Amino acid sequence: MNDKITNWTRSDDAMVEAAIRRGATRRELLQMMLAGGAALSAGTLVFGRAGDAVAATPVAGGTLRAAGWSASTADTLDPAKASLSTDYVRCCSFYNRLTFLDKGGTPQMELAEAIETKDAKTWTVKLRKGVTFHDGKPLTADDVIFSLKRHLDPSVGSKVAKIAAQMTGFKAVDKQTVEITLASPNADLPTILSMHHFMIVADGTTDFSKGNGTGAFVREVFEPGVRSVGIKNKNYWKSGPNVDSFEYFAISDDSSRVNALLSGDIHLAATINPRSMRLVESQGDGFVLSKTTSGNYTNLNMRLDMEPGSKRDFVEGMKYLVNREQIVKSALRGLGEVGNDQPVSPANFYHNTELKPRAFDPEKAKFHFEKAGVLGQPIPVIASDAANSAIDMAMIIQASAAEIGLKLDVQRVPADGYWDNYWLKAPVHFGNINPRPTPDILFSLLYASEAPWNESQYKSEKFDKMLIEARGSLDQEKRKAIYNEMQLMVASEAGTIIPAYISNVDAITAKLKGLEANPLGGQMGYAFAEYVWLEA
Amino acid sequence: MKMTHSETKSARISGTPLGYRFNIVGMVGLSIILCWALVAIFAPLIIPYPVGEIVDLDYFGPMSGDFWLGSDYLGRDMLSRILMGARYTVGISLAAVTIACFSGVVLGMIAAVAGGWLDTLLSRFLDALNSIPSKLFGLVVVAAVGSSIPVLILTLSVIYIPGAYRFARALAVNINAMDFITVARIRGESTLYLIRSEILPNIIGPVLADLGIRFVFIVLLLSGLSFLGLGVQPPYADWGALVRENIGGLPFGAPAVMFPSLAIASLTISVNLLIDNLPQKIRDRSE
Amino acid sequence: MNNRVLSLVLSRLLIAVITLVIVSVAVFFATTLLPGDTASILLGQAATPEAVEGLRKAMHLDEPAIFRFLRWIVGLLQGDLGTSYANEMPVADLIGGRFVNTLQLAGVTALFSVPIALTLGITSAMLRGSPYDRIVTVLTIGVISVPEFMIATSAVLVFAVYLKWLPALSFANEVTSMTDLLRVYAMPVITLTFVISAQMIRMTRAAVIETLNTPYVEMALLKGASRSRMVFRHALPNALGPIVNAVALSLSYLLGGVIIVETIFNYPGIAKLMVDAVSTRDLPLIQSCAMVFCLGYLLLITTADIIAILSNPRLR
Amino acid sequence: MANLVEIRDLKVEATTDSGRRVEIIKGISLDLAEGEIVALIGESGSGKTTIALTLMGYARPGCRISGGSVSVAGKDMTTLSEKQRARVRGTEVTYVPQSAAAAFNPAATIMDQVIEVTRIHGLMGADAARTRAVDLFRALSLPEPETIGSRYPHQVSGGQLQRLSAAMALIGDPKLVIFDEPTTALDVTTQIEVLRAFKSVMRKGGIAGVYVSHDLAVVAQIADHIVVLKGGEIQEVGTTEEILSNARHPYTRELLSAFEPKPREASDPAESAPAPLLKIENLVAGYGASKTDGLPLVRAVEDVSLRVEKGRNLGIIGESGCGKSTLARAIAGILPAAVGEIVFDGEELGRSARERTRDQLREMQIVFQYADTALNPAKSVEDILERPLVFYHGMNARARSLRIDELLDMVRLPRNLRHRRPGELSGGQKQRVNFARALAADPKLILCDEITSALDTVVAAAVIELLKELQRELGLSYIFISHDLSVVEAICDEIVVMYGGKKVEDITPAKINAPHHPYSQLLFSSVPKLDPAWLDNLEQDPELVRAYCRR
Repeated sequence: MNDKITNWTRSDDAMVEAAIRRGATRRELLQMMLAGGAALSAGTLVFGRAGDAVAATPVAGGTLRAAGWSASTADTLDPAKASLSTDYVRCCSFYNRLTFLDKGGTPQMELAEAIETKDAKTWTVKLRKGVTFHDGKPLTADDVIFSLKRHLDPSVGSKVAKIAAQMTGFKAVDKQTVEITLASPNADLPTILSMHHFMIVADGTTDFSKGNGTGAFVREVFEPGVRSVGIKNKNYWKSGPNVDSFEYFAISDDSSRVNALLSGDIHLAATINPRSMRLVESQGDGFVLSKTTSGNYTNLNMRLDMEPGSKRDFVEGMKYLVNREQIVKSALRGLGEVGNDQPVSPANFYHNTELKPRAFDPEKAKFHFEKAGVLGQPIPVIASDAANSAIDMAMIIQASAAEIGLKLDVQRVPADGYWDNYWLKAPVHFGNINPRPTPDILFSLLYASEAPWNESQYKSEKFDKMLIEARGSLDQEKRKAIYNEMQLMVASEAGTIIPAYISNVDAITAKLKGLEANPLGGQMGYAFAEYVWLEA
Repeated sequence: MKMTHSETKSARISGTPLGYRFNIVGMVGLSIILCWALVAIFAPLIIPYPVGEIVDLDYFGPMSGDFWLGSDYLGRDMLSRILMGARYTVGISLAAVTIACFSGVVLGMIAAVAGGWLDTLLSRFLDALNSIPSKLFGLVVVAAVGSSIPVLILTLSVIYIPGAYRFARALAVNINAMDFITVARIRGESTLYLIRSEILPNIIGPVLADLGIRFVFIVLLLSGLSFLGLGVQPPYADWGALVRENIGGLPFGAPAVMFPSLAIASLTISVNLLIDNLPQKIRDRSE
Repeated sequence: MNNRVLSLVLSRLLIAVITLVIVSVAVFFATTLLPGDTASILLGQAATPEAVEGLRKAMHLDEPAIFRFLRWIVGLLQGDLGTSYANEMPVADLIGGRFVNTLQLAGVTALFSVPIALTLGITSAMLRGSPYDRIVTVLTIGVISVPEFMIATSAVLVFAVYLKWLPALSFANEVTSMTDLLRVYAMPVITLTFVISAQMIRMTRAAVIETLNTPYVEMALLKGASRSRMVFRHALPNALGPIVNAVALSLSYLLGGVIIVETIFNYPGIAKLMVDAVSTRDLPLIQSCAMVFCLGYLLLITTADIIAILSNPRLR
Repeated sequence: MANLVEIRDLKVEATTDSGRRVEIIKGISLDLAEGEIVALIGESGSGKTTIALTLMGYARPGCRISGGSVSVAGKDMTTLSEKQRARVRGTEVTYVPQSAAAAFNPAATIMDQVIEVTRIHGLMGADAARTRAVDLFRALSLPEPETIGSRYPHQVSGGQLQRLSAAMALIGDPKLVIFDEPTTALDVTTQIEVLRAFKSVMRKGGIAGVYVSHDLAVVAQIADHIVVLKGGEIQEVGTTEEILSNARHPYTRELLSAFEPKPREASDPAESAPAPLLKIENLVAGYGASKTDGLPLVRAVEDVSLRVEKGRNLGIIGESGCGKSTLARAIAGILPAAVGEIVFDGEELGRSARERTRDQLREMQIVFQYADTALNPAKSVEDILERPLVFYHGMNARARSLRIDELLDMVRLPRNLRHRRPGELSGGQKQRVNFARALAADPKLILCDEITSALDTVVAAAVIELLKELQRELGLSYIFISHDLSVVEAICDEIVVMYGGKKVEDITPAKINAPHHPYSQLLFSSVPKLDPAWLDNLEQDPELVRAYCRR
């Protein structure tokens, strides 16, 4: 994910420098940028950028306290079952993965020393030596095989069973090397192995509440739905972690989470609500906002196989009806980037920059709706707080629809059991997709004809063939070309509207240093605990 | 020491027509309720902007010429949202509190008069209902019946029936021990008659006061339930929901969060003031 | 304890058992009505049919709900609350710690709010009809009509963010010294006092006014007793029954009703535990929490009745 | 020696619920010397209690002293501040309440309440106060004076409580004691005990007293001179002898006449004994769970049989606790009898009211003692009377309104009373409405359960007169239950004496003054006569007293 801000020119840069020297308050800064319509690119620590001239040297010590946004009795330290950011952060602190994605989105080696393949079908993984689990057991190939194989067993209830299904064969060549064979060639295996669910656990573990991994912290306390505390792993094979202990819990109420940060009880408040940004800014320089656009989005799905989605003109009309700029500005408070109705976000290397987002054109939308004959009768639109900002987006679309005589009946349903009862089932409903590192995963999960989460029932053989072809080829240029065309097909033919890629904003105290953006999500791809440090 | 009236001479002071004595506090309460009721009825005609339309560039905007009560978190006009919200808060809460208190009081009186196994059965059942948390109850209703305004009203009333029942039953048990009930009973009167015209007139005063308090709790629970997705559908919102969704503006004292709370307070206080100062029928008629 | 109170306690035990049975059956049907089950909810978006089947078999959720419920009841009779579906931990451990926290918060709140509510109720009864009485009435109504989360959030904003006097979060388990206890509990207790005191004030006022009009209070006046002596030595002991009942009802709210305070102050109590249990359809946990709420409620009203009997010699 | 009490042109005002001010005491003046006892007498509503209370500078809620002066031992109570008045109450002026049972705080022991005056005013140490109290108990001839103090009010009888309240009044060595109808709620036999105790203690201490009552005979025993009140104005003042021998004011004469036993004009000669209207055979009734043999745990009525002839009255007399009310409730079916038959007008009645037909219920009506709880306070007189008319006779609105006017005339109540609520009527008026409701059902038999004991003598006499007239006009028959012999004697053809749940004796009016059962003799001899010396030279056989009368 590059630092380039798509339409940010040299002169803008100078302007920002001058403004800061003049002592412009943050508020003017933001105003200036918004007015200028500059789409802030992913991952730039805009506010901190001008300040960190001197090379930062980590400071050891201190207890790090951070708060996520949701926790319940279903919290778990089993990487396969991890479902929320809270679980990911805890897994990152207690376990390690074979690879991890750096700031630029390219996979780096972690527990693996090297991962090679000739035909993208059989891969050999050489493990790092001298790595031990918290209980002293050395890391071996059996642990890796156990950790990857268990995703296939349905009783584990793994979240990435679908993705892991392609790993059909495992062989322990020797104590330190593992050979993985795939069902069909897939060049993205290193990136896939960097996902949180593929953390490496000790062979034969059943009780995961111990958190026995190779990670930077050793579990001291774990109370699901309450909190977790980890202490510094003395014999950690990597340098760090800088802090002595790390306490993580969740405060589900947005304003309370921000207030906890502002009153000094916690050092990091994850995923703060766009509306609380102004409060953090009003507190002056004691606090910093760290923004990452990582490819998480809330989308409006219209099932093409059900009324009214089955009418082509209705889908077309809706794509013109969605006022993407207003959604970004009002619902997301500027913390997002206008989307072009396809899942691969600008943060991703394969993002198709030529595919311009559909302009907001109510007249054309009305023309399509008249052709489809849907004006007048109420069309139910299911929205819920389970998909963040869905209800705000629904109300904005409802307002612009009302102006041209289209009656959208927004139905707010409980977040409880939303994914089970309404998502993928209601004719017109909102969904929310978490970031995935590669287009291949996104397309095979969401848009392939047999995809498990095909939200709009988009079926196209051509698309499926292109997907398989791109997956196997090692030639980057060819892959990029195919993915570009696939993005174009999804944007024009599928029944999903992706108004914007949502930026995730974490608020931190100025004393917390070393936090960087990461394509896998906020809080530095949920692995911040290992890298950050606390200044005095 | 009773005052025998026949032979006392006295100066006739304030007695108003219709034989009722009104006091100002009660009247103030009544007028506030009436004006909110009017707002609830004529809201669609008097709101300056459509409720869902985003009209203000900024969010949590201050009170200004074109947005009398400022703008909310999305930039919609607060005045129109409060006026439209009146219909839900006033309408739903009044309906729910009347149903809850009516059924609670009637069940309470039946239990007191009938006594015996019916009394224990009702009491135990309603005690049990009382300990089921309202969130679980709300979710079950949404799951079983889907959400709509009538369902919301029914859910709110069922949650508050046990309280009204317990209160009314305690009052009715005292009245039930009086001799005039025994006289009516051995006359062969039916339980229904005993309740309707012997017990109810004697407990209507405290029951109304209890209704006032319960109304306040129902207004607040209403916002909790619509937060669950039960009842008031976007873009409309009851006052409690308005406060909850604009809580972000609290640090700046944004009008968007202050005015809905003031609206709720004005409604609840006026209802209780009216109930505490109901006009008394003047019975002191010296002809 | 003489037989009168004993017979009351025994009859209340019987009633408690009946009510508990009704509650558990009602909660069972309510939960089965809810769509989806723990497996599908845990899998969330990844809930493909086979994955859900596999997980369900692993958590032996495939048995019909009624058998699981009966097995849970049998376990309950042997004192075992069963294991939670969501995280395979024994329900007793899950509830144990958090129930102590809830009791601590409820205790501190009661210690703080009951005396205040009683004094306000008694004084406004003593000076009934005066401006003070009217102010107290209007204030009580005004205070309870402000939504709970608004009171809590404004308290946090003022005391924690701007003034930085008190911590925004109240962690029960870090309390070492007395000052810690005060700082940690200050705001949640203030918020809860606002919410539960209204009912107590109004009930106390009504009960004291009723006893003030009795012949024996007039007799005390005619013996030259001062106003306060009349209220505290004569009116109050006889008004204890209804007052204690009102206090019990208000305190029962502190068990299950404090979900908002627990969320805003991140206080690990059982109200939030119940909400989590409901959202993950965790049957044993829901049942156990419902039992705890019901027992707490019955315990409170029974103690209230016992106090009422002990305070009234006629019944003792 | 200056008078202890000088009341000059006292006026007291009361405000009604409509804010209208009504003057209830219209300028009265009164003097009382040291050690003297004056009696304030008049029917209820005449303002006698209000005047007595002004002596302590106290006015009941809603009333206000609006004029004149009340000087007690030199201090004018109307001008004192509340604090100064409090200091005087309990030390110089004390009050003995009407119903001691209600005036004792149920939650505190008797001793604490008796010595409370000394604690409030710090007259003496706690132990000294206790010994003083025990001496007073012994002086008031209370049983076990040492231990009675430690009990609670509900563990002691009404008569004993009344004497304890006197001890409470005397412990502060007051100069003036106000007795507010202390014996009305007591049985005749207990009343003698209490009066004797009061008289001896007051005479020994030489304390002045104000005795408020509506019973001339009781007042005659204790007061030096009497003030007769009506409607808040003094009708007549005089020494006891003057008032008794030649009362001048018509109202006083009316009070006196209420005492002469009215000769029962011989009722029509007993025609051939027709089938009895009501026959009761060995009836047993009681409370508590019925034991294995079907009999209730506590048997209040034991094996009672009696008959009531058509058009004739049966009196049931006995002290409180003798089971007469339980018997009445068993007959009416409110409290189903455990054993026994009830035959009414030839048909056998079901034991519980629910098993009886509507007509059977209509023909037998019951009238309760306390009209306050027998009439629904929230309904107007009109509604109360209308219900039986609609329920039994299904009359339409016009017929009902006419019938209500008839009923009100029958019970001598002004027709415009129909809009009033029971709360606004006097005791006598309420009892007449109570009675009118019974008549509305056109019954054959009316059970009167102590209907006059809550009323003062003049009103009671009027109600009895009314009963007799109605019997003549409508051919009704009554079962008249009371503990007051003079009332029963005035109306009943046949009298049954009950004691401890059993029928002790059957007396016809002719043999009224020669009962042969010992208990009846004791009972009949305890009724106070108008002669002031009656109490002093009344000797009753001590064993009889100890055997029958619960002290």
